[in-house]
Amino acid sequence: MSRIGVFVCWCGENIARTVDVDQVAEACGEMPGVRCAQNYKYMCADPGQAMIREKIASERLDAVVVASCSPHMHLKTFRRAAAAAGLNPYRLEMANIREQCSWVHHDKDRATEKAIGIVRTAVAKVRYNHALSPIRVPMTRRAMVIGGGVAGIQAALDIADAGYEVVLVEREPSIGGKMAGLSETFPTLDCSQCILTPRMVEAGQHPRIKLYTYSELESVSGFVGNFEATIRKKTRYVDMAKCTGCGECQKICPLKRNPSEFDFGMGMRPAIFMPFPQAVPARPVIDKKVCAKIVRNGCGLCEKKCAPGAINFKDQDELATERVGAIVVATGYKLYSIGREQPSAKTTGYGEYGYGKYKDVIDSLQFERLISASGPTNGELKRPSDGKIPQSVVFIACVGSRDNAKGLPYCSKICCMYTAKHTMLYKHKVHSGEAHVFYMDIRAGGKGYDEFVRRAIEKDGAKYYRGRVSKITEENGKLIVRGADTLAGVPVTVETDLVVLASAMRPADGVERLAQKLNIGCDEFGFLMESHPKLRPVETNTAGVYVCGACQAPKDIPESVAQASAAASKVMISFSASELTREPEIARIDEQTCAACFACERTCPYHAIERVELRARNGDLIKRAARVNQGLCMGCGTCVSVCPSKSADSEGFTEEEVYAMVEALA
Amino acid sequence: MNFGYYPGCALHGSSDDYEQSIRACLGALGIKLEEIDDWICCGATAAHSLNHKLAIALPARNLALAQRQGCAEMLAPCPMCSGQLLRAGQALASDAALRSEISSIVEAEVNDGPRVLNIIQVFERVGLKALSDAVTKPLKDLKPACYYGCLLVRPPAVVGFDDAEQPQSMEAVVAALGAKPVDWNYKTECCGAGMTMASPETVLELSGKILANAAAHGANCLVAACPMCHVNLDMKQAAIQEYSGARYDLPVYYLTDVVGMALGLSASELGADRHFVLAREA
Amino acid sequence: MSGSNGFEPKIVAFVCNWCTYLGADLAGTSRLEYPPNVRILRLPCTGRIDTNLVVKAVEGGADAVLVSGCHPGDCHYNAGNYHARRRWMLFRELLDVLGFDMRRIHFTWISAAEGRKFQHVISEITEQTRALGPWRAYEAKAEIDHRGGLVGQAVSPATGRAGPAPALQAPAPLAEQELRDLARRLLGAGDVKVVIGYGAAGPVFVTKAADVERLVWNEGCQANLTTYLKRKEVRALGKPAVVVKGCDERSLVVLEKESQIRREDVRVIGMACDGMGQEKCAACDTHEPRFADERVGKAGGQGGKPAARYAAVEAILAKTPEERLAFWSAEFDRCLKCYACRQVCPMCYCERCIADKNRPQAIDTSPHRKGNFAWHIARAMHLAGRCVGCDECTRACPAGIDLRLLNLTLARAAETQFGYRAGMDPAAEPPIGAYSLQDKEEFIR
Amino acid sequence: MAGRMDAPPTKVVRLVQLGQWDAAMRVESIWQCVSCQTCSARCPKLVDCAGVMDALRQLAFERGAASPAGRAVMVFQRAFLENIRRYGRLNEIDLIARFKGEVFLKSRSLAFLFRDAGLAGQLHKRRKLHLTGEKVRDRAVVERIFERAGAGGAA
Repeated sequence: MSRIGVFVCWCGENIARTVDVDQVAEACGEMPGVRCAQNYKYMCADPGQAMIREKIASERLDAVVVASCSPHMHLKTFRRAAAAAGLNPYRLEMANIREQCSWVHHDKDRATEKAIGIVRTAVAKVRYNHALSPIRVPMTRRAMVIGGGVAGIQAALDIADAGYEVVLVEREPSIGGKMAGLSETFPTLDCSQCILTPRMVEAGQHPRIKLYTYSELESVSGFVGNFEATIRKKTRYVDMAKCTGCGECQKICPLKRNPSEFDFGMGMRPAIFMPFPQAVPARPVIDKKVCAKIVRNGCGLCEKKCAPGAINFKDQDELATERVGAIVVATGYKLYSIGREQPSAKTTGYGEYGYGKYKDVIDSLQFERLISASGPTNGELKRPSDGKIPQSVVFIACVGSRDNAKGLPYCSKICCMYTAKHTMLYKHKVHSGEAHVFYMDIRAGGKGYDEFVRRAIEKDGAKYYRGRVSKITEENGKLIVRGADTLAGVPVTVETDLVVLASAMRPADGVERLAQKLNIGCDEFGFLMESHPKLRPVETNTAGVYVCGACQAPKDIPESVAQASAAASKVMISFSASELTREPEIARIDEQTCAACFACERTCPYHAIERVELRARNGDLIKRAARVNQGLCMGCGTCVSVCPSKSADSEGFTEEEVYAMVEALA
Repeated sequence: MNFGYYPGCALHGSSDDYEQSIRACLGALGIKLEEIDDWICCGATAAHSLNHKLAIALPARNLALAQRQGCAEMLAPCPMCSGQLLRAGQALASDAALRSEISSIVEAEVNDGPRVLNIIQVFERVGLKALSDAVTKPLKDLKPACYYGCLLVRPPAVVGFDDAEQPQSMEAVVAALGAKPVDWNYKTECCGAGMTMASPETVLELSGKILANAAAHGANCLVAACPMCHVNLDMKQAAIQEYSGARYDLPVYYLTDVVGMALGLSASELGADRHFVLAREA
Repeated sequence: MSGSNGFEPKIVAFVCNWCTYLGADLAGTSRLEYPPNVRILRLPCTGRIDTNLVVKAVEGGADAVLVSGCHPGDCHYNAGNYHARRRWMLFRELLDVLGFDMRRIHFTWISAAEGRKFQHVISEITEQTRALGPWRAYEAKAEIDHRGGLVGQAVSPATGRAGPAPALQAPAPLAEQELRDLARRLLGAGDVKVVIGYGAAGPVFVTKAADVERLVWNEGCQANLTTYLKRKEVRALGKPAVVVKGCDERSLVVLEKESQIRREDVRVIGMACDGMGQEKCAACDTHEPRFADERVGKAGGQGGKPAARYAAVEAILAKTPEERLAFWSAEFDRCLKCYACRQVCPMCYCERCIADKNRPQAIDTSPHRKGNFAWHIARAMHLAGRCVGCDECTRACPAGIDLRLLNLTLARAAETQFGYRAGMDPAAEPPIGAYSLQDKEEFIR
Repeated sequence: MAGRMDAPPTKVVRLVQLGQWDAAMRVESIWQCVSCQTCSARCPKLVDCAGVMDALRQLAFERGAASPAGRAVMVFQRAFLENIRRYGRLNEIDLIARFKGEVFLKSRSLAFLFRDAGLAGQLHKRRKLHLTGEKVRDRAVVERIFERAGAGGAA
């Protein structure tokens, strides 16, 4: 027989005004299993809690019901009190007779009757409550950051500065991401490289950051606190340890005219190359698609020239494993590829703009390189076709964004701002030049943002037309841009030298595959899904995996950095103890009765169900069954509902407890 | 190779030079055309702007007739007609109720009608390699501006043919003949088309721009695949020149004319001698 | 505030911890008054609220039941409410066919901010239920069944239906010989250790090539033999070959999906079949086996009329709810709880059935009306989106309960709501365990 | 085309969005639209502008709100359909005669009547002038199609 103590709270007058607390306590005393029933003015106050502690000891209570307010208010308080008296805290239940009784009824008799009923269900339940202890999951206090752009660098540095080791994985030969290639940044126009390069160097030299560049995540197993990541180090043909980064190989390489990925084809690089001079690590890589030695066993000049003997044509992909406790995804974005294959539409999209046909129609990242002081033209704005300085530039916003017909329905968020920046940078370089902007709406929410756009228009004299461009043609070396000025209600034709398309932002290539490996979701456009848009913006549905930067949604540098620090702090919170303590009110599965239909596995929102094989001591398979991964389960109990044999059950709300409550209503 | 054939009114009217050209050219390639028996007008823009049901019923009747005749693929050289046929076909395919209503209106069962092809698609069926092999007189000196106009590529959802903004399929055909198509800017601009009667100035202006751009890009002729475009660019060329004061004298060929010439047919066999602007030397 | 007859309805509300429970708390902190007739039971998530609980509440005398959780997109556990919504969609159709008073079963989404909505919902449900009077779900008079027969009248074991079985076309004798030859070859070559097939009187398990003459193929081959694959005794015999018709074969698809069999561990002998004169044969569209390793015979090709597939469900739905409840009361009153339906079902393979679980006892095991309803509801729900319609349960039922109609009800729900038919497409996603944002929720307030 | 228009397509669509049908029907642009479909093909919001123009023309004509130029367009279209109803196929001479005749009766413009007349000779020279026009055999069915589609007695 249970020894349950019931404590009825008056909550001053809040409960006692409408509920006859004496009567409730009296009725409770009669309930089966109840050892003692008391009432008091304020159960949550110190004397009230002391009363509970004292009764647990004196009456040797094995379960407690506190009839007072909502469990969302004070369940933790009372469970702490019970624990202090040596009672397992999960053997304490609350009956909500305030929010759901005394405050919403005025008929004292009926409210009292209802209160007794509420306590009865709680008493019925608590008899079956299991004594639980928090689940401890060992925590590997080491993080992996995927993506070495500004967000990834920020997250890695934050975590490393807090004293934890970080594995930073970057697909390209150098960290730095898109930001490393930008010219100047809005709204302050500070030089992108000047602010990013020191951070890159810091990350590269940090004693607690292990860099994997030119590497990709191959697979991940395990769960929060205990991930094991396999990383593929792609063939570089350069021994990172021996190489000194002197650059002689680049100078001697005869195959110098390969379009530079870093310059988005605006400049050229040799077959052995560092993507840009400030690359971290400052080590080159050989492009195996063009290198004459690799393609047809010719040349080999770099090998001969390299004094430390760092060139290794026998190099191969390597796999490395890293154990980490948390993963931050910061894989960033790419631009909507204008005029090429699109995700959905059958047409190639924006053929009317002649991108890819006219050399002087370029996208925004190409323009960044053209105007960047470290770019292929050393910051002198020369148009791609003939190297002339454009006396007029047309900027077109929303190319691919907000276009249900042949682009993407969402707003890419940053284009309005960088287009304004582009006009300014252009006007600062070519004082006599004309900057024209065609836009749909100007979206410049942010600190100093709208002021920035107004400055481009009012101070630097950029001409803004609200309207779409309908067609671009080329005549005698000029681009003829025909569009609409919907505010004036007239068609506009601009003869110009260069056109810059503000192409939409899309998640980087391969993000869907990565999401699959990490068991996280992405939306229909491939942006990674946060766990809750407001309250859990950097968490994902897989515990221990976090997102930040433009892989989650289009965003600018300040936002990406802020989100990266947020993700880093979430990681650091989870690293604050050597064990992860989790609420024990989660699911469990009786493997003896489990029929291994795995309905739970399909249903679980957290992928917390694993398939296990139960074997006899001699190794024979006895049966297969489902098992709950305690590191992943959040305790929703959805598995219980779909389990036909109810082999699955959820602690805190077990079948016995719940049925006892329902039966207590009768 | 056999195709059903829906000529449409224009090709049996003032643009019968186009029909002559098609029959001669495709005949030389060994393609047989089976004209849809007792076909009726597709309704063109008139039905479209005046009566929606009629705009579906008229083409549907022809689709049904073609189906009755057992043809799987049907050439409709006039883009206006093929657009109407395609539009009606799509409307019927997606709506069973409409299908049965229209079936009873047109007194013929309409199911999956034939696949409607434009003339370029017929050459694609022949194959560019086969076409190029059949050439006896390569058109080395021809620098055509391939002109698609509106309805060959628009609206993309209806015609589903080539890139609506930067089409290349006609260039591929003429290149297979040894000609050197010029890259120009007005290949999908409108010539004024339906305004021939109602607003002639519109035609003179729009068509004038097309001719000017073709000439500026070094074309020595235009190649079209639409009877209405041909009328505006060829028959009206004199009026355009008068209106704009510029001289172009650009012959305007049907695509089948240039293919036919490369196959060794003469201008008179193809009916190209009946155009208004004739090539300067034979 | 009590009604003229003094009746105060008892309302049971199952709510999720994170939205509706907090919504109720907010109603409290805002002092929004509502009738005290409701008892709120807190569960972590609507995903946890099993349909059995609703039945249990009704058994316990609830006059109305409310299930409420987070709005779509707001689930604390991301998707628990979507999974719940799917189950409710199926559950409602079942209760409707059973004749339960659907005016007493309510579903709502109430967020933590909707204290006022909680107040309105509870007030309305209380008023409405008060007007309806007490819910006497289990007190219906058992009446003449809808087939026109009398209660308890013996029904034809062949069809599960009163009256003579439809005329049969005898299967081709050639097929029988072909089947025996095939079995001989398989056993002889040692490809399989046992052939599970039809015998002159019930199933036979042929383990020796010499015994293949025991196999028959005639108009009596109604059973779905795949059910024997789960039996331990049969498993002990070694790798089996099983004789299936196109309809039986569907259960193999489901079993494989639920990882109960591995396809490569079973040799499937598919029999072309023109029908065995059962009711299901009239709407059959699987005369030819589709996935079998070996095929025998060729179907005559007279396809069933799929339109008629759910005619029986539509027929009972044409009755009033009271008539339906009376019908089912009569049906279930005959139930002996012999569990033959469970024993014969290829999909009932749990090692310990929920009916045999006694802590807690979700389903009352004694054969009275409440327990019988609970059992048949649970059985039907467990088969939702899984039952392939072999009708073995109906054939096996000694009391002639029209179990087929329950299964059909949920099969119809799965097909109309989710476009899913169990065992038809191995690649299709079963409706339970999945969800779609487009799932219909017009019944949820 | 938009350059010649009194109101660009955006304005027309805007008027329709606002439900200002009368204003939309009075816009001359709807009669200047050549149905080249470019606007429909390029609209980022999937608005079928050309279809909107079509619908407005029909509406304006039905309600008698068409401008003189608009009426000319519609008269032409109707003459066209009438032509089809009669012959099943286009009879160019008949069409031109009808159209010119009808417009002439209203406008009394001799210039209009004889414009393009010079072309006739040119066409004849190129065997492009067909004075007899084609007819389909089964003209009755065409008549019935028009009837059933609600376009009997010509549109």
